[in-house]
Amino acid sequence: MKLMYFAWVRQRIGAASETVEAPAEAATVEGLVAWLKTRGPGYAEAFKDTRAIRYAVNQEYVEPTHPVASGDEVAFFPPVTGG
Amino acid sequence: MKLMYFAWVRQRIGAASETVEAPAEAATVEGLVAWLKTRGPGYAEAFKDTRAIRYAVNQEYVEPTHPVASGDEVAFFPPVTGG
Amino acid sequence: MAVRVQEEDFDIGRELAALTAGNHAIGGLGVFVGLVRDIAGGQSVSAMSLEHYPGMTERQLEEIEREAHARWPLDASLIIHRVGDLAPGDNIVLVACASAHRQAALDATGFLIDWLKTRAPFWKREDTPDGARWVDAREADDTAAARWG
Amino acid sequence: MAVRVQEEDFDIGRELAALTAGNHAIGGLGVFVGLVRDIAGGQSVSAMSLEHYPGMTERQLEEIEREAHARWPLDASLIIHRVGDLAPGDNIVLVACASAHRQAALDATGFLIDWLKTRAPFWKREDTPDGARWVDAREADDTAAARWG
Repeated sequence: MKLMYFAWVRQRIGAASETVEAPAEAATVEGLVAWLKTRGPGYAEAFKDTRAIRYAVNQEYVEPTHPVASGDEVAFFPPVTGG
Repeated sequence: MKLMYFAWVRQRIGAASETVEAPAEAATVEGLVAWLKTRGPGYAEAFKDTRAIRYAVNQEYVEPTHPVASGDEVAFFPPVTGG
Repeated sequence: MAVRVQEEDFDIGRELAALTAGNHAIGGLGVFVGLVRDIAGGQSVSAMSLEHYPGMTERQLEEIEREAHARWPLDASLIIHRVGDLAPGDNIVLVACASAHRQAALDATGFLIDWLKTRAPFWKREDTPDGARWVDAREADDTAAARWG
Repeated sequence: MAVRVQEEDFDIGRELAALTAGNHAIGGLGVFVGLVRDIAGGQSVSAMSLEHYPGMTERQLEEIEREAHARWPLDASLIIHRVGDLAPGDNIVLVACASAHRQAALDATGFLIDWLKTRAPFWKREDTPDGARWVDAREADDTAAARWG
């Protein structure tokens, strides 16, 4: 599974992307977040307020309850501010 | 008094502008129109439906009841269609 | 604030660059360009001619522009309207408003073109296969202008 | 319909000319240009950097553009958004919609920029005297997007 981080999520985690093998219990976006928070203080800091995070699976916006599978591209980022 | 005609009002009257000495009873825009209609068939044709005519005195829109005086510039034209 | 009535075409890129140049408080620029269509009211149009009322036109455009500045916090605005003989595809009018915020810029642009269409003394005559005809004012334009109160 | 994400600046005049060229059914062109302001949230901004999500950005912009074409009768549309390092006064985004009628062109332009601001994955970082900061999303942008239903 490919994970991508943008803006301050990227900065707090200290990586733009990574390829992980998530455990079986991380079967949804929110399950994935719960697992990521255990991986280090940068992750914990990035995900401490998930109301400020938006999620995309395979480049489409999804809710936290959306399922994730091993071939997916899952992205985490703050609300967008372009334009 | 200077009179100005635009678009099909101008074409029906056959003049873009003229300087007239209006009679005393033509003391308002509508009085002026009533007098102009007596001046020939082109005028009668131009002013036969006054709902289709707009008026300006000294380059500001006015109602038909607006007074006119000898030094005024009075314009007659259809509803505008620019833009 | 600037208003121009002219026979010549205008260079949109150059006009917009000049409008925002040097003012870094501007965050948004709203623009409307009106062009000559080759069909109107179901009939093909081969040419158009625009008549206006010199003097009153500029006064009305300036008044409309002042009203826009009174209603929205604008940094700059521009109205250019062509007169004379035009062909399908030609530019007719350029309206542009610059503001710190996009909503003000876009709303003021819509307001300017709606008011211009019902108040500025221009008249269009179109050449069609049935001959030349004066364009009728559209009720929809009055409705569009009226929504600004 | 066209969407571009690029580091280079865009030439507004050239882009708009290309958008309407040869289509004489177009009567109105609505345009919005977003620019980098030198002040934001009361603080001076000396530079800005725009990050995005390559791939998803283009998908979202294309989806937003398709939605605009489904809602309004548009002849042409264009979205260009810059990324990378920008300075105050620089162009950020160009949105343009061409239609037979002005209201469709202007409404679709407002719709595109409102939806882009809440859905397209771009993030702004501003350099201020207190250091660099990520720009916070504005509730006003959600409200603006929501009015389109």
